[in-house]
Amino acid sequence: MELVLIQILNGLQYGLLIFLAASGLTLVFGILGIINLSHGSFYMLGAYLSLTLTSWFGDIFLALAAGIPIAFAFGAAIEWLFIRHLYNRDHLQQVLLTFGLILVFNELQRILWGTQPHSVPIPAYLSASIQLSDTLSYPVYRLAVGAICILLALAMMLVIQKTRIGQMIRAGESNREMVEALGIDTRILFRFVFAAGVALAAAAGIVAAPIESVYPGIGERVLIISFVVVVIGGIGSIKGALVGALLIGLADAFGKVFLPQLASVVVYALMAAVLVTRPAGLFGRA
Amino acid sequence: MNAAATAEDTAAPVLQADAVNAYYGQSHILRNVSIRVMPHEAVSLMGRNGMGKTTLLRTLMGLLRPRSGAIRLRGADMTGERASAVARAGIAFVPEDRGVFPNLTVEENLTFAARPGRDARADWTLERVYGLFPRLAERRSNWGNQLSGGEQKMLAIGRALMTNPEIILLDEATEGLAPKVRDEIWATLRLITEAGIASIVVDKNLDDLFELAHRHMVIVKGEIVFDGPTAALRADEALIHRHLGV
Amino acid sequence: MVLAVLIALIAIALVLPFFVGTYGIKFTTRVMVIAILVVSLDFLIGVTGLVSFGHAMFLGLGAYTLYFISPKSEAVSALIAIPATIVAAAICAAAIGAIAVLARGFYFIMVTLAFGQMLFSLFHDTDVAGGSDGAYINVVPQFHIGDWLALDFGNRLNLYYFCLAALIASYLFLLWLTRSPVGRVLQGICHNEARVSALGFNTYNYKLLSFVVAGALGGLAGGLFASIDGYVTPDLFGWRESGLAIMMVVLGGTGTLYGPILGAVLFAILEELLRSPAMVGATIADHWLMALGFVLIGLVLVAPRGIAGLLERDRGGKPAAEPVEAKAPPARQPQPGKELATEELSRRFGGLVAVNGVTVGFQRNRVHGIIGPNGAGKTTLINLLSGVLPPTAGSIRLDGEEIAGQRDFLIARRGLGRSYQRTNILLPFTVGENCRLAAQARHPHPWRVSDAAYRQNEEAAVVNALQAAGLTARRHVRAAHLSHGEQRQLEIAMLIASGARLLILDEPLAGMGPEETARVVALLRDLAVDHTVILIEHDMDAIFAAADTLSVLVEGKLIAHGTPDEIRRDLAVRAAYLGQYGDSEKVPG
Amino acid sequence: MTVTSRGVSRRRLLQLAGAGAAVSALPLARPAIAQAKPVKVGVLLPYTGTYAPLGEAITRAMELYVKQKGGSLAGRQITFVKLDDESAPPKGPELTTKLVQGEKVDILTGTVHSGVALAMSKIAREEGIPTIIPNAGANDLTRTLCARNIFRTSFANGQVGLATGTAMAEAGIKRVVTCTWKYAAGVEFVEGFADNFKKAGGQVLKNIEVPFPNVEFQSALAEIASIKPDAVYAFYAGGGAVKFVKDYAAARLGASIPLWGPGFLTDGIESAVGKEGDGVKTVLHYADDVDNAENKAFRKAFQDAYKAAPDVYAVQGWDAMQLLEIGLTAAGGDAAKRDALNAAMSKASFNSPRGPFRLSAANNPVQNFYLRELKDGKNQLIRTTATAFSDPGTGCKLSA
Repeated sequence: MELVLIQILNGLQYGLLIFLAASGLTLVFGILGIINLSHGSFYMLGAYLSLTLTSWFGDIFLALAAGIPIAFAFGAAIEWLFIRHLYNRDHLQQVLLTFGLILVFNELQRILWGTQPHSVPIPAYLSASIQLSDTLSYPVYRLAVGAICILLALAMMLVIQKTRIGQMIRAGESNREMVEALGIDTRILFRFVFAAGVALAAAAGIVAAPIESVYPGIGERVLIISFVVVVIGGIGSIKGALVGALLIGLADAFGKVFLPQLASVVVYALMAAVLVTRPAGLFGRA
Repeated sequence: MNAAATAEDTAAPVLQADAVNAYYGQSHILRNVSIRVMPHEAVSLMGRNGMGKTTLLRTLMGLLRPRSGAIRLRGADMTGERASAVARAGIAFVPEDRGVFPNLTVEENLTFAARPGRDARADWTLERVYGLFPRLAERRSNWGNQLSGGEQKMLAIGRALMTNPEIILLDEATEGLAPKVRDEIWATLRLITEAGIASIVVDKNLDDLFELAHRHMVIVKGEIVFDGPTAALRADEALIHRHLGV
Repeated sequence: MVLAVLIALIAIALVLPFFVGTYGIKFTTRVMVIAILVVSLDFLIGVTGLVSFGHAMFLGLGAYTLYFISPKSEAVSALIAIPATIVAAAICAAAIGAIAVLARGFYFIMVTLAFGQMLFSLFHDTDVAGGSDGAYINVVPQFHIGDWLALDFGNRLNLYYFCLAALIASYLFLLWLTRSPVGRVLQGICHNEARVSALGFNTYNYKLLSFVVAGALGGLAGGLFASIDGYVTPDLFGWRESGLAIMMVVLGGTGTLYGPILGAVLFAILEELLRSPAMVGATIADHWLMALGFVLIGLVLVAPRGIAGLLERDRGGKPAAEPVEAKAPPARQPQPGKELATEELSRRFGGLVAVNGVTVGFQRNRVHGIIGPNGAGKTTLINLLSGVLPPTAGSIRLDGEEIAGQRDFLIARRGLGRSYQRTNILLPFTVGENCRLAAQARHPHPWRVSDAAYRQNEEAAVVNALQAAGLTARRHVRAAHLSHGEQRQLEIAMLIASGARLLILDEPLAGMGPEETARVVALLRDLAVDHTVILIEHDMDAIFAAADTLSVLVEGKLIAHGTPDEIRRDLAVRAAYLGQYGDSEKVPG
Repeated sequence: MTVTSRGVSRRRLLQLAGAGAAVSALPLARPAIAQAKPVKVGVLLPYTGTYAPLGEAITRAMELYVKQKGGSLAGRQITFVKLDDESAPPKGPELTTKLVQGEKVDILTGTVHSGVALAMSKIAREEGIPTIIPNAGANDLTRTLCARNIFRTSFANGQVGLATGTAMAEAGIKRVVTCTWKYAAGVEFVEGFADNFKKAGGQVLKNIEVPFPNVEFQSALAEIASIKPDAVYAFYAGGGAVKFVKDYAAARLGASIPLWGPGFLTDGIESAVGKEGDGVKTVLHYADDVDNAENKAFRKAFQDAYKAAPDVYAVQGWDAMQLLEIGLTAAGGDAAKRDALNAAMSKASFNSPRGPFRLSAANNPVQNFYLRELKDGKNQLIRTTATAFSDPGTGCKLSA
């Protein structure tokens, strides 16, 4: 029973983290129609930004505050350089170009940060652990990551629900042409959305760095799992991404304990099952 | 209002298209279309389905790039500009399907693209739009997809007004609406015209169009076959029968 | 040009072993094996339009099949090994495809990715075959004739030429299949699945067939791949290998079959080149992955259609010459069309009743017009008649048989053909090919690889259809190059060719110029000789001229049905068109 | 131990072998060069991906050794031809072939990833080329798949496991939970461990296996906490090891359940885990502070050359060159005399920075094992737990 509770906690925390990464992916996919294979690279960017910025500023939260705008600007630049050429291209070309980006980003990472694994310190005030059983404690920072993810998710919902830019994004999702006809330059809107997607992935990477450690290729696992989440939730649906991410988090946590032999199959089997019963995902518009 | 329109007749047109040709893929949809709309003037655009009415409006709006010809707004060349630039320059578009954003509330639909016009004193505000359509005020926090067809049309018109345009392009102003709602829309369009906003209105109800607009254009197979005042059109029964009636 | 490149490639491949060392031979063997995988993937992606992100799973399945059937210390016969890898992969492809093909578009990409990853995990995490480190095949396949060792995969040259032959055979097989009746349908699905389905083909079966064929050849590639070094590893299943295969397809040019082969060659050369300091300098070689990344990005931006796109710049021929005035078709023998009747037919969408209790009969060998204002439910009505939508209530009888609720391709097979509001033809096909595909719908089973049995009948149907539609002179022009009016004519020709005896046409005259309109009206009149025709149209002049009966639909209800004269006099109809309000209100939606 | 600098490190280009760079790598049409040739050493190591730091350390040590000898061994100039194997097993055979047949190297060295090494060794056996494995620990390489021309200067996975099992039993531990990635190396490390640990009367309560390369360990930790063993034996490496050690510390399990493992659990990640790694006990065939002259000289030279401290991987690379020198000397500098070369190498015995080094009948190192404890960012030597400890070489048919 205790194990079950702990696994729920683990599943939720892991799920929230991948939600953050997947929400950017689903946003970019839903509104821009771009299959972005390089999304994992932006998670990696976040992790390495976390490494560098934390060493400069001494605190992970300052790194988060500084890292998000950096990632945002980086995302805008990438959109301008590469992604905007893809809007009217088919999915295959998007896949090819963003795969090329992965190779470039991986190599840039190697040049800038080297190949050693690194770790990012947890701030002293969050380094405590909460006693869960007589032998096991749950680290406070993990709870904090869960909280940060919830906060960022709430902030994102707030932006999307309450601000003008959020209204434009929602409008763009349902009727791109009408948005343009109302005087809003969708080129700039799209750049913003892509950059926001990059910033979200990077934010996930930044907060995850202290518990994940930072190493080359950190983004690839996140990429695949994010795609799984997007597909389960339904393309373009933030709500779907949240539900999908939590489902995956819990399935992963319980799969490991109860079906250890098939733990890595569970996630994909879940996705296949969802697609067979609901071909457009849980919250997708078919 | 008649007097105003007459006085402006000598002035420069607010919107002008010269010899515009437009295509969808291989199909030649607009053939050498030339139109002009004067400030404060409501003009009707008639023709059967598939004749190019919507395409003309979309081309004027910048949603479809003409292959040749020129489009000018108050003399400024808008040919080939993005729709967003055209909109900011002062053209608003109310599409046939209304284009209401289903996942935005009524108020959000109205405000998110709001923009001051050239003459800030006379600007359309939320209050003014709600004054025009009290029903929208009642439903301000409803989602776009919770509205009836008529309410959606009102919202689309209100949203266009909020951008404080020089001219509004209205596609199928009242199609598919209940009679009472149609009356309401026509009344509103007259108010808007009186407020000094020019318009091109597409509809199938000749009587209402005759009441609203003083100049009419008939488009057949992508060509403007008639452009003239109400009396001239009324007089041409053959034209009405051939291209507009049963 | 293309043929020259291919012949040159084969010639080079034939003599290459005499000029390069053993490494060169092995390297080229590997490229050829990958090319088999890639060309089979192109059959899926480019020909059928199914983008699989898990195609490498068949590489893995083929490789592991060879591992499983190879005895520890002796060679398995190539005569067994090669068919075994193909069959094993095909069986798995059938099982996986049965589920995967249900998904569409991006979801199909993800389902195939998921299956690939599942298989990867299965072989990586369990001990079924050596686990994560992979496993050896100690002796690769051989083939003995008596005592003579006819073929030994352990011999580099043997394997080299075998792989070359396998590649050429795979390419020719896929090319033949693509050009066969089956391939015609698959290409049709790629460009326009709805159209193909509406012609009466069960597209699910065809897509599954394509998945199995591609998987089987992927398995062949896997078996050969494992034979090169006698080593198999779970990574063969992984998404990276699948991704690389897609890269090569796109790099080479999708849908061309030969392009992806060039893509595989180019990719291999690029990889070799970029990591050789002597060729590109130490800095680039050190960061060769980045260089490769930039090359890929550049290619996407500069050559979106891949190498094949560069080779055949003018693919698709010249734009059509000026339309040729079709001669009046010779008179055809009158034949009975089909008769259609509905009773209390209704369809709801949530609160909206789009079609409301329509009872109407359409007699055979007449032209029937359906008119009504926008939103009146006309298109919904014909969607119900053709099986695109199931009705909420009511019945539809085709020649007296109930068809309400049947799938569209089944209704199509009963002789009901429909056209769409937006022209719905296969643009990359020629006029003749479009009709040929339609004619094939008379025998729509997916295992039809040869036209032989039906050639005469179907060729006659095509000739007849082209003649009836006035397109005989345009037979070899690509549909994309037709004028709008001709495209609509072609759509009608396809319906005729498909053997439909009842044609439902959605706005066949929309967007036509006056001359084109006149031509198509004449065509519609002529069609009634051997068909029943139902059409929706807004061009009142035309429809009053063309139709024998008119049905007027307003707000989902049939408000009038009769001859054009009767309709012209009907008050309710006048109200619907001339600005006087009708009695009914539209349900808010 | 490796010093890792936080933040942006200086861009470091891989040093490219001077003369080796002149060799065209294109497979097609290569003119044969017939001159008095240097001995070409093919190096197949990962320079990108997760294992890149290991590849780098091994390369550095090999180059340093040759450089110290004036660029030649046994009087023959040495040229390195390096290839990045990306730790991708499907590419293993191809890249090995490229080195052996394309580049015509005389000696083959590599690699880190066991899957790639198995692919490589298959071709090496077929070609008969003298091959030195400076890291990959797959048991089979020096058990069932052993060969006269294949040598290992690192370890067999099982060998390290066996040594650790003995050490843990000696420390009085009775009940253990093991924890590893579900892949071949992990399984071998655990099997070796369990063999010796059970022989010494210990009890393995549960094997927890996490799918590779999953690094979500919370579930495993929760299970460990619920089982409450005397100790945990864990094998992870690289980023996964960092995460496991840190998660273990964060779960406060260390206080009641000590964490043990083979040395790879903590090697190369000392600074990355920081204080949270304190108290982790590992057993390995090397420790930074092994007290012998060779180690001191080696560490100083490496530090001077690269401004970084060497790690166990560097030692393995270093010894690969020591071994090669012995072989080449015996063959009179002629790498073509493969029999002489192989024979001399398999009988080689020398002083390594890790202590006395010789090879077993299966050509796997017979070496000391050390118990270390991670403290203050260093794996501190506690004691030598086994001397001249050999892998059983089960299934190898070579005789000494």
